[in-house]
Amino acid sequence: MSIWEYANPKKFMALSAGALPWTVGLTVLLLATGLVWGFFFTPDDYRQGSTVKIIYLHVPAAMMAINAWIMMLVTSLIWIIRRHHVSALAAKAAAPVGLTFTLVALVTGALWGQPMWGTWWAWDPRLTSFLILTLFYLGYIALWAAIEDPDTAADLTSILCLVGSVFALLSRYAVNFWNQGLHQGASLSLDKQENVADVFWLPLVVSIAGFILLFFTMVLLRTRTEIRSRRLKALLARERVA
Amino acid sequence: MFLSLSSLAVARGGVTLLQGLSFRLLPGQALILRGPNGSGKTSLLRTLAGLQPPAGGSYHLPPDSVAYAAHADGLKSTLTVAENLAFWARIYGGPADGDHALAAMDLTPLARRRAGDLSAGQKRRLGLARLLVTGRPLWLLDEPTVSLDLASVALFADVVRDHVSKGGLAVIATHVDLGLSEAAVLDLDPHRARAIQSSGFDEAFA
Amino acid sequence: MFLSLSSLAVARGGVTLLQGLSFRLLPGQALILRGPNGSGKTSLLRTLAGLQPPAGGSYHLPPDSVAYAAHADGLKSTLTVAENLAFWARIYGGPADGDHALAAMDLTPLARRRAGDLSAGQKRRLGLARLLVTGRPLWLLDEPTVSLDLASVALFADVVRDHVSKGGLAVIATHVDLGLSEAAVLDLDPHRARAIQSSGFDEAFA
Amino acid sequence: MKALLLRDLRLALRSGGGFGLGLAFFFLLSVLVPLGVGPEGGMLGRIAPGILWVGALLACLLSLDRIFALDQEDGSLDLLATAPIPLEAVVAVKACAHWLVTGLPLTLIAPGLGVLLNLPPGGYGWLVLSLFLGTPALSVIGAFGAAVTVGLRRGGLLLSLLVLPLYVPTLIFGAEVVRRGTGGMALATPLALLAAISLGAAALLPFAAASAIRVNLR
Amino acid sequence: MKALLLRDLRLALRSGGGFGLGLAFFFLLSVLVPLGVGPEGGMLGRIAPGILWVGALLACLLSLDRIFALDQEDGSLDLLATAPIPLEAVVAVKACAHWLVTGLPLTLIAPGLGVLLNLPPGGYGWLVLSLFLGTPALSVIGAFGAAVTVGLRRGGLLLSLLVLPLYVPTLIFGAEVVRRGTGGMALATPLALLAAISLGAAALLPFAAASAIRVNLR
Amino acid sequence: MMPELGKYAGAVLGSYAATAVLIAGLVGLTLWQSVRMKRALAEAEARLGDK
Ligand code: HEM
Ligand SMILES: Nc1ncnc2c1ncn2[C@@H]1O[C@H](COP(=O)(O)OP(=O)(O)OP(=O)(O)O)[C@@H](O)[C@H]1O
Ligand SMILES: Nc1ncnc2c1ncn2[C@@H]1O[C@H](COP(=O)(O)OP(=O)(O)OP(=O)(O)O)[C@@H](O)[C@H]1O
Ligand SMILES: [Mg+2]
Ligand SMILES: [Mg+2]
Repeated sequence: MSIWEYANPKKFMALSAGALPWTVGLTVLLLATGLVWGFFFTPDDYRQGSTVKIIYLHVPAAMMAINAWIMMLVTSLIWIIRRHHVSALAAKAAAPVGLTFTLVALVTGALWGQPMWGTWWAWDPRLTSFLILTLFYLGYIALWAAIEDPDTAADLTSILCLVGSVFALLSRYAVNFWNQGLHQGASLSLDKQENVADVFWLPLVVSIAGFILLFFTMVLLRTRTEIRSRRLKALLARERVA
Repeated sequence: MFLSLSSLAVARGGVTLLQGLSFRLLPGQALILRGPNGSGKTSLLRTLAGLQPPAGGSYHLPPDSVAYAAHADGLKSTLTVAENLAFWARIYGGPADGDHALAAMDLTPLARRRAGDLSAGQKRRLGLARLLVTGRPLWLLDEPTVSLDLASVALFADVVRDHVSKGGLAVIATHVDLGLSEAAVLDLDPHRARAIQSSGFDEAFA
Repeated sequence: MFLSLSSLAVARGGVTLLQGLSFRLLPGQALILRGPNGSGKTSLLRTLAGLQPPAGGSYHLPPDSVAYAAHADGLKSTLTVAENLAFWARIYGGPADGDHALAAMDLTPLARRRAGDLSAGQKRRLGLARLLVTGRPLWLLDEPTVSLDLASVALFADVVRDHVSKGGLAVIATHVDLGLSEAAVLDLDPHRARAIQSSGFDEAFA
Repeated sequence: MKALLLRDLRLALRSGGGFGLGLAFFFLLSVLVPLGVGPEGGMLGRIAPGILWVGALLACLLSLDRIFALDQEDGSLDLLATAPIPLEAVVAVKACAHWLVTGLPLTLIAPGLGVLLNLPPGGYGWLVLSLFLGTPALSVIGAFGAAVTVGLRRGGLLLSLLVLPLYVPTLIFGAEVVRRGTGGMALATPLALLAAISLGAAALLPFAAASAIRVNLR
Repeated sequence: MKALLLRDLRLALRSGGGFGLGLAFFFLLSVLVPLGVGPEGGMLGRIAPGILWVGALLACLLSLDRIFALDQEDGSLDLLATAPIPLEAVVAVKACAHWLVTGLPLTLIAPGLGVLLNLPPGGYGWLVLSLFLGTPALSVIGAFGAAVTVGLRRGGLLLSLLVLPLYVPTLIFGAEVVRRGTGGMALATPLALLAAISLGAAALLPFAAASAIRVNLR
Repeated sequence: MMPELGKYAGAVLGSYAATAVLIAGLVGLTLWQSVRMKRALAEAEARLGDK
């Protein structure tokens, strides 16, 4: 059985219906463990104080914000090449999830920035590129919303996703370049190189796993909704003419 | 050089409108499409022009053989009549003067008027004059005589007759009688899709 | 309530097109304007609608009595059929439902469709349905049946006949036969301005 | 009248052209300016009042040509002119709809953009107040400009050329209010003048605009 | 092909919408920013490169929707798609026409506006060079955005929303060239990158744009 | 057994609260859309007598 069989909406619905309870359970378990552990049972950092607890939200969200876009890129490519409807719908389903994670990263980052840097917002390259990523997500979602015919929408958003990915990479590079020669750059960059101590590391890994599963679950659920809406559209069109 | 449809189906907005269209049009023949408003004439012509994919079946025509005249005339209101025509002539690789086309549609006195300052019927005549500069054998005409007065309708019928008699083909969607008695008539009513299939996805779902 | 023209002259783009138009239209009467493309039918109707001043002579009609249907339908393609109609109904102070108008022009099944997704003939029907919600006695119609199929033309002729029989007035510019046998016909040809006078400035200059 | 207002609002929401364009533009300008100017917070903060006001003004300007041009192209304007509402009211209603879909949302999101531009803390209240008082003038003046240019060949260009000089006083007083507010200086005069411009424009310009439309339709 | 280019240029000149609007906008922005920001010369000079680049970018953006939307509305795009030139060439030619009527004149008047904004003397050459290398990318990327949104309901808004993020790298490198040039720093890298973006976009995006148009016409 | 957050309590609690709101929003929206779509589809299928 080839992997493409899941591209059949019916197979996908059946399989995802079976998988959902497990992913939901696992998501709740991992998220709860990671966050409770991180929030209640880790010490304060000697430099950052209690704000280090924000890391359990901020880092997983930032990671998933980028990974969601990569997943959309892959599924868009699959749609363009093999024209599997489920693939296009999965890309559509992932976008709001990715946007939410981007916003979480931005908000937690901003809240973190206030005590650490004394400002809500700074034009740090990393922050800036996240702001730009937000714009990409918004554009992608808006394009889906603006087009009535689902196949047209899938085609156009896929093209946008491809072109957008190239430019997102370029922007990331450009933003780094832009702020390099300026005095703030160094003071803003985080001590990423320093090893994070194990006390922080383990719960962080658990909550990263939790965020990954949360993403997975959300995409599954939303894809199912999208498939249903596709089917409903087809039925209504049939009814209109009959 | 011929146009042939084999059980072609046509859809618009995700709904199949026409199905089971089969016919063959040879050089020197004209076909008139008849059907009430909303029956899918425009959609059929757009399919044949290659602007939308068929919902089923297939059609054959030689590449680069179609000149399409849609509901909209594609005129630029800030360009003059002659400029509008010269543009399309060049796009189709023909001579840029288009004088014969202007003369054929009785537009010569208006050649230097801005297209935006024409009356409705004059605009339409200009849109039709474009066909003559394309040099294409197959004309797809969507209600060509809209807004034309009787004299202009006759003029245009002559132009079509002339084109066809020189080995051209024409498919014409219209509600009025053009006086093209030699043209075959295809009534779309029997081909209107009753049981609707939407394309692709729906079947895969089941 | 009547419409009267006394030696009215009509100009467009600074050129007098028609002159010496005199007639009187009473409630219950319809008038059909005939004339080739570019003869000035649209310009005359725009003058009567108050959109442009007469180039000479004068006309009389009661204030706020005109509903004008131009070449363009004034539809918003992002609004639905019902919304488009409801808007005009409210502007003219009528009831917002417009169901009877939709029914009269056979648009009820399309009421929730976006106007942009209609076929050419359906759009035109919607443009005409607007007349019914204005409640105005005098209809000025500029080629109302463009793109309509035969059934719709008959439907519309009925609507006009009904309006006129209820004491309404209608002035209709058209190239096709509407089947309104009771309507008077005014041929514009004898009124076309031969010696072209430009209006206003020119005379003052001489 | 209410019908016209509702229609214009609905059209703006549906087609996005007016509503979103202005907002998106305002937002994007606030992101782009730092990208172009460079990230130094101190400098950004000092130019923030000016940039925000210029952004608001441009966002208004962008959607002006839609006030009448769209209606003119599809024939609605002819029909509106023969309808039983005075053209003055049409202008006023359309200017009002324009403000509701651009000026008002602009005013509401301005503080968020102030954060991006490092607007000093004291400035936020004044920013909102000055935009609230000043943007109605932008819409009304813009509607006048749109009326004068509707149906003209070079409408788009002419519109900006005509309108921008008329916007200058509003811009200067508006930015001045925020700048003084940020610096804690007296600002009663520019504030009063801003309000006066809005009121005066709303009272008088619809008449001028309506007669301009009548001429243009001829 | 040449015919299409000439037609687009002629249309732009006649209707003013594209040609003048962009230029006028660029000019007005450079006049308004000093009015809004306040007259302090030192600061103006420092933000000048960024403002000029942002202005150029917005001026481009403003005229984008005309690239295809006008042709779509009056039916020309359907006819062009059935004409014997490949749609890719249509896109490329239209992007080129757009550049000729916005990017190029923009580049030429930019030094004049630099004076208004107190751009330091060393920057003028770099300003012109960077705009000359960068604006083609703006036109091509914009044509892609216009192709994706042609005929859509929220065309106008969507277009800016889609295109502006794509403009970010061009803006950053462009403004950086001028900033470094003004300061006498090394600027080979951003300059090369700017040129690379323009070349790459011109080579690849017409294909993406043409397929988007085909999808949209369906 | 609330941990001692010190002077950063606002930032930390704010972060957790904001994240909770955003994610709850996403989950809520997803569930709401899912339920609505399920119902609409069931209705349509019932009405159209479709297998
Ligand atoms: C709005 C603001 C912010 C955004 C958008 C943001 C974004 C990001 C991104 C993209 C990552 C990389 C995740 C990965 O790839 O692993 C990250 C990691 C991180 N951020 Fe932020 N950040 C923001 C503010 C802050 C602030 C203010 C701090 C603390 C002072 C901070 C501390 C960290 C840390 C410690 C990491 C983890 C580094 C690691 O992977 O070990 N961030 N952030
Ligand atoms: N985007 C769309 N979504 C749904 N239905 C549509 C869409 N566009 C058109 N239609 C419908 O498709 C049908 C066919 O339209 P088409 O324009 O092909 O008809 P037509 O035969 O050319 O009619 P006319 O004589 O009025 O021009 C119409 O009923 C129309 O309402
Ligand atoms: N702005 C203008 N400048 C010069 N001439 C114009 C202008 N607008 C229209 N005309 C001319 O005025 C004449 C009358 O136009 P009008 O639209 O009134 O004609 P019509 O009788 O309605 O024709 P049709 O049957 O084609 O609709 C036409 O010959 C037209 O070319
Ligand atoms: Mg049709
Ligand atoms: Mg006419």
